[in-house]
Amino acid sequence: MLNASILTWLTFLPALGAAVVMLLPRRGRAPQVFTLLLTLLLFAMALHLPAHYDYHQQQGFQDELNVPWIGNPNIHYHVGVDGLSMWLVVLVSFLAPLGVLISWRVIEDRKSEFYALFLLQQTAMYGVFIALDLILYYAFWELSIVPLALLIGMYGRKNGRAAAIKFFLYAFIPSALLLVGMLWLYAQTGTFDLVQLQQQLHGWSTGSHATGLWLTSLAFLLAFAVKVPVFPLHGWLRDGISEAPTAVAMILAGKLGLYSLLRWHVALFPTEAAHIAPLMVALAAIGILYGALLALVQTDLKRLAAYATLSALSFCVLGIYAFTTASMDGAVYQILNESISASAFFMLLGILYERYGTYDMAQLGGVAAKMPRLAVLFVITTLSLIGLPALNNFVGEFLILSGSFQTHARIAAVATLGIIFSAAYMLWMVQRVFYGAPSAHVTGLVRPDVNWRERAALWPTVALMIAMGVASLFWMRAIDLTVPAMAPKIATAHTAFDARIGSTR
Amino acid sequence: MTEVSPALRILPEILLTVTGVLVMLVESVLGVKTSRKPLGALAIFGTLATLVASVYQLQLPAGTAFFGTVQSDAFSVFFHLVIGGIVLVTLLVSLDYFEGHSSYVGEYYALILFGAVGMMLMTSSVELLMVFISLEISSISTYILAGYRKRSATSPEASIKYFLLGSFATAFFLYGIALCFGATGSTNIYEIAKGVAGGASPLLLTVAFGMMLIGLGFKVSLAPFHVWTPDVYEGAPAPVVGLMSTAPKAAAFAVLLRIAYGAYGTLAHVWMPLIWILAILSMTIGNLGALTQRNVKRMLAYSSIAHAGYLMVAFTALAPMGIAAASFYTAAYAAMNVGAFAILSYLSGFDEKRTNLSDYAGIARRHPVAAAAFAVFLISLIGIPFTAGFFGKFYVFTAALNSGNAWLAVIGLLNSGVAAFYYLRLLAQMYMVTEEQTVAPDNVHARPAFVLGVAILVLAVFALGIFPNRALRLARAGAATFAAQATAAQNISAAVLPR
Amino acid sequence: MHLALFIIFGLMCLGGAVNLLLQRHPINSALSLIVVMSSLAVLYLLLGAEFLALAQIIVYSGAIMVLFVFVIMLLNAGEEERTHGSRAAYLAGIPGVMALFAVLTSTFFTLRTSFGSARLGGFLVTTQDLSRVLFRNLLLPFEVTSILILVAILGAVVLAGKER
Amino acid sequence: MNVLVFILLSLLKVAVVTVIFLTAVAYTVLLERKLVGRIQNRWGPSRVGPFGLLQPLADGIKLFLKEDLMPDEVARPLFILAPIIALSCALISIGVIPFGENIRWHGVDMFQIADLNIGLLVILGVTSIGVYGIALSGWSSNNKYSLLGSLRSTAQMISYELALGLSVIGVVLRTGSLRLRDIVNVQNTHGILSWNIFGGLQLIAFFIYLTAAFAETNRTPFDLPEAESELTAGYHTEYSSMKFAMFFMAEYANMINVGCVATLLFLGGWSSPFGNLLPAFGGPLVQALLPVFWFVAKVFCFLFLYVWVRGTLPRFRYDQLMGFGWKFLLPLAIANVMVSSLALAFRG
Amino acid sequence: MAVPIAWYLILSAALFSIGVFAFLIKRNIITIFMSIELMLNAVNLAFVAFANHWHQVSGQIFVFFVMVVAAAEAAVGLAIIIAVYRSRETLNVDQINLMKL
Repeated sequence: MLNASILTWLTFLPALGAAVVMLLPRRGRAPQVFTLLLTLLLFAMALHLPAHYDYHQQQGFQDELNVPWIGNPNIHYHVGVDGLSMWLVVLVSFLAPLGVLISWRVIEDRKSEFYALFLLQQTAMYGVFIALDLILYYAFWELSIVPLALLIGMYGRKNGRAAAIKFFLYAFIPSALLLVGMLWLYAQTGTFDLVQLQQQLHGWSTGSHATGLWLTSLAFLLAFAVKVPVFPLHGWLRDGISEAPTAVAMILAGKLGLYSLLRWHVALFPTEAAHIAPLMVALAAIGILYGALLALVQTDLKRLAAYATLSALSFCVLGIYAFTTASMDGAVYQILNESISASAFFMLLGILYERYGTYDMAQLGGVAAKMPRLAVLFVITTLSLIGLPALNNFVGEFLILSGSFQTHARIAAVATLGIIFSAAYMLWMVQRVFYGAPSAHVTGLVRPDVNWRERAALWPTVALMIAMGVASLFWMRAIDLTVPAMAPKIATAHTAFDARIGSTR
Repeated sequence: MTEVSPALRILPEILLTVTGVLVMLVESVLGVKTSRKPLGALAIFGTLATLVASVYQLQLPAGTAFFGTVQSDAFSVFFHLVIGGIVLVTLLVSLDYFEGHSSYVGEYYALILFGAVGMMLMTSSVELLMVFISLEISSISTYILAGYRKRSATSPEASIKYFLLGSFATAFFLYGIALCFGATGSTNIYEIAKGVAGGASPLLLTVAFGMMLIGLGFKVSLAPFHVWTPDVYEGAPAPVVGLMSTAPKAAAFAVLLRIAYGAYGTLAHVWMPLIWILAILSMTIGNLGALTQRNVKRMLAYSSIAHAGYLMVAFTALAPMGIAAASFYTAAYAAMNVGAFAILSYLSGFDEKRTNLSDYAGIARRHPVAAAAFAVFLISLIGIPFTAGFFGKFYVFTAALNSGNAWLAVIGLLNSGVAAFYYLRLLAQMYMVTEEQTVAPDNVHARPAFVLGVAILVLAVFALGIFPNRALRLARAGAATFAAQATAAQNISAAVLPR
Repeated sequence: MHLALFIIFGLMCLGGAVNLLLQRHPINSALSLIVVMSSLAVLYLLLGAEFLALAQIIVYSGAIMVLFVFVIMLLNAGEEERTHGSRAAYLAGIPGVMALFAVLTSTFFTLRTSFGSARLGGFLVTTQDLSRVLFRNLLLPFEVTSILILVAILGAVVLAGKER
Repeated sequence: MNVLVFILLSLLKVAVVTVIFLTAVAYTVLLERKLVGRIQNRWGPSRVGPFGLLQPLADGIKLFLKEDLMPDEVARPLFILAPIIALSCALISIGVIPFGENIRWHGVDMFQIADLNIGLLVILGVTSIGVYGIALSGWSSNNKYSLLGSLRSTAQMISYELALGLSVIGVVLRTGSLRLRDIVNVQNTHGILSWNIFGGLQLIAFFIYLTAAFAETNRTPFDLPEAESELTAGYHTEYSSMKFAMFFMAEYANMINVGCVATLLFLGGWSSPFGNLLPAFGGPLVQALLPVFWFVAKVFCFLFLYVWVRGTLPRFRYDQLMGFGWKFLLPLAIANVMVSSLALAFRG
Repeated sequence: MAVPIAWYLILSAALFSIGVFAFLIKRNIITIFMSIELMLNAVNLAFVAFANHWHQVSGQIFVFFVMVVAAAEAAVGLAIIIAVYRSRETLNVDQINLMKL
């Protein structure tokens, strides 16, 4: 019984919590405490999913709930998780308390609203990951935009409003096309259900609906690619990330779009996805290099982080559209890794900013001497982001690159350059900020090192970086069961090689 | 067909009329200085009774009365409920609005009630003469209501513009009716349908439809007949704008549905392209116009043009689906737009001192609850899921796609993307900008009636967005009456006008 | 006879309408409109609508237009100023009106044979005929008209009245 | 041939009626002057002709020969048009009024110019057009007294027209026709008892009609438009000579019209007050002319009443006048319509 | 001699078009309003003509209702005009432009 309703509870508890937060007294720490407790509870509940995951079930979804919502058009409240979404749900639950901890003292103005919106976007995230009905999915997808935009706008730095509107429009307008595509699908098939759609669309790529299907798949792709973002569509990312408060920057990019690409593009339109794959792979490669190169020349830490994020996310895109078992597994794994490491990175940047009031590298320098603990955490995170073996990103990046080498060797080679660049700008950044002679700005201010609360937020991520780098198989089990099945048939030619790669891990 | 007392067919209208007359009678015995709130309460109770009566009408078998001039069916009941709901909320919201600012408050309630009678009759009449008369009742009362802030310079101006263009439109609509009459020899919708199906000159009928479309296009402010909308909405008192941007439009759309599908069903291929053009123009002009506005009321005016365009998209869909979608959309649009103007009226007061975008800077801090409600309505206007606006658009575009108008849906949804920008600008202004001390500190207090009205609207927005089933069923039942109309036309032929 | 009357009063109608357009003083326009309305009354007579003809005179010429003239006098509306109207009115208006006229006229012209013709006494509606339809088949619209008038009265009071 | 006779006879009829009517107008003026004189304990005109009977002629010549002044700043066409409208409207009404029994000679109705199905409406319609004469005269004179006078007058006429129109509805309901002959025919069975004023229970309606008619003709006690103490001569101010004469004639013609209509509607028209009590006597000529006598007698009574009222009642104040019209007369008229229709409905 | 109904209709179309045109180019509110009345009259003529064509009484009754409506509109419209004049002292539509169109 719990299995059937756990996802629903997980999804709607935060929304309920948001309402409670608004009603709590505004003075004091009540909103933080309440939100922290709630997110911890959610995390505990989310852990129920992997704990009871049935690894014997090869196909389909678990913890499913499927009840009619609206009679006509035929919309169901259909939720469930598989190996792909389960970890994402856990990931979201894991990051939420950290976000609360890191915002603990940063957000003082309009606190209740902040935590309410934070919880609301939590609902939207869960919803996106567990929805198996297109409309339900779309509802949460759209819903996720509003709280994020508000959070950026209300709690952003200087140009928060512009960044928020930019983000919203970038996300919203392609969504309109997505909706058209969905409605077209419904008009043709009479269902919004993922599973039924997959079955019905089978073989349509060559049938009379080929053109419509092709356009629909493009509409879907566009909406998701913007949200990732994929290379030419990343206009909102820099402002969004550099303006967003830390807790928001942690969840802004990546997960939703990448997950959607896999679930609703690759898995729903395998043939069309295979057709567009070369383009996507190329764009991913460009994104990797472009992000990395721009990151090299940034002086603002948040902007550097933004371009680094673009570069890292492009890796995931590359992995997905390379369409080999290894690359796709790697891409999914990399989503988790990237989220964790980038979150840690953003939290650290947030702490730095809190201490010194700037993201400008020129003003920072020699921080390590002042805050050794922070420096340690920072370096570990940096190494993780660079892809140091035994840390989490290495596994993902390696799988992606090795997988994509088989299908797109030249592009993969180019992408490898990206890793080198990333090592360059990250290390250079660490060198400029933490080492060398302390700048006047830093010496002028006496600030405490990371406190217990920040440590409580940071150490779990570091622990996970290591755990995921060392014991990747634990996570891979569920992913491996689900993700390769999503790949178009085109990839089967490489099964033999994949098997070999698979055996190495 | 079982015999139903004719009075039951127009029971809601009768109740509302009686209430209106009572309001006027009581007004005349109240002292000059006495508060007019009891009259408002009376009007509210009358409206409630009307709503109950409308619901009761659902139990009657669909049928006509008074020699085939009015018909009560699920379709009319749906629109009765929408209009009744709008009126109810408008009354609640404006209970304190005019108090102490106008010496004609009692007349205000009476006008709203009588106007509602006209609108309701529009939705239930199947005789174009009846439509015309009730259209005029609703129009004239809204012309007057638009000019209610007599001391301001803009309100009479709004009133005269509304009046002139409205009457202009009426003349077109009337010419359309005349041509219809000329083509078929009758002004009864079912008789016209018979004429359309066989015999009558399609040329004359098409011209007639064109003229009626122009007339109704003005009334519902479709582009290119929208020129009056921004000015009128800017000048008229905010609660009135909430009313007149929704209720008369809902009624006019109901009429248009009855004419298009009820009478002109078989000529759909002829009028469909006209509707396409109007839909695209309205959506585009409305949204682009709204983008450039600095005045919130004008912005919402352009947005209402755009929404009328979305609604027209539903017209292009096949009969039952399109009708249901259009009906649902009117309800959804009513909930959010009345709400937006209600909040506007609350924040800017009778003097309308807070109408520019910049006046809303940081409102969220000073009036957090009002701002939150406004945000809900705006988000619904954008079309974010779990709100009425989303499902409204969803059904409209589903209907359009089902009938193969994918390109129309694409244009529409892209438009709604553009639309998001200007709603968002206002949202951003409220939430993300720190307050500039441009507007003097105001001492607006939310009265219980106002809070109740807005609460009803917020609930409606969410109810239609999360559990739209019930409303949808009713809308679909209404649409089904059109399908059954072919048979009804035969039953009714005995009762129509003698030659 | 019929034809002659039609031509005379039809031309008076048109002349009055054009004069309304050309005159710059509102009162002259109003008088032209009265001419149009009265000529129309004669045309109604020709078409067998005798009651209507008189109603036209009483209601339109005798009541509505008096109201217009009254207001013109009350506000002492002077010569119309030749300000530049909105250019859109000219740009879109003139072709629009042309198109409207062309459409209507060509429609009527195309269908001219099917409409037949009217002769004096061919179709005469007596007051009894009228009332029989009005108070039976069209009873509801008739009753509802009372609400319309009520609204109009309210409106006149509200708008023209002074704030107390 | 027959048609030619018809046309000739009709034209002749029109000419005769017009001459008689205008003469009657002239002598109504004399009547008034005489009567008012008597009421005020003086003689009135008595020098021109025996008992002053040629006085109207002298007045007419004076007015015709006077210099016609036309002020510079008037709106010329309208200034000239206004009296023409006023007089012609006053003259048109007589065209539909029947003076006696329907007696035909060569197919021509001898005592009525045109017998229309909607005669009553024609009279109401013409009356309503008459307002323009006054409205335009005031406006075109370009004079504040004229304008105010005509504004007052117009408002007054519009206001009382409603009561006037409503007051005749009871009569029409009883008859079921708008043809004036039908209306009289209903009343000529039992003499005075079947007149509408008694038999048709239209006493109140008669009162309303009477009052409204006084106002419509701008007569005392409702002659505010020309209240000389405040507005000099009201809308007449700028008029002189022939044009003034036209207004003057129009006023008295209207008085006669109103009297005729009142007679037809309420006082049994040409029917004898004794009904069948009086045995028929005399030849066909007497038979034909006797009703005309009754008709003229009744109209004369009416005119007498007009003058009598003028001689005795003071003038209303303007707000009293409007209040009386809207707040008393109009509701009374509506009540009368309701009561009459209910009574008719119960009677069967 | 009979007159084709179509002539009446064409006359009505002409009157209507003149009304529309006057509505567009006239600059005095009252005159604009009068052109609307002209349009309504044109419609009435069409109704009467069609009533003659179909030998239908209802066509003529329509005209009554139009008259009533026109009267109601006139009452309200002129009241609005008076209200506007009170606040603006002008009847020129080009000067009644506090709000941009």
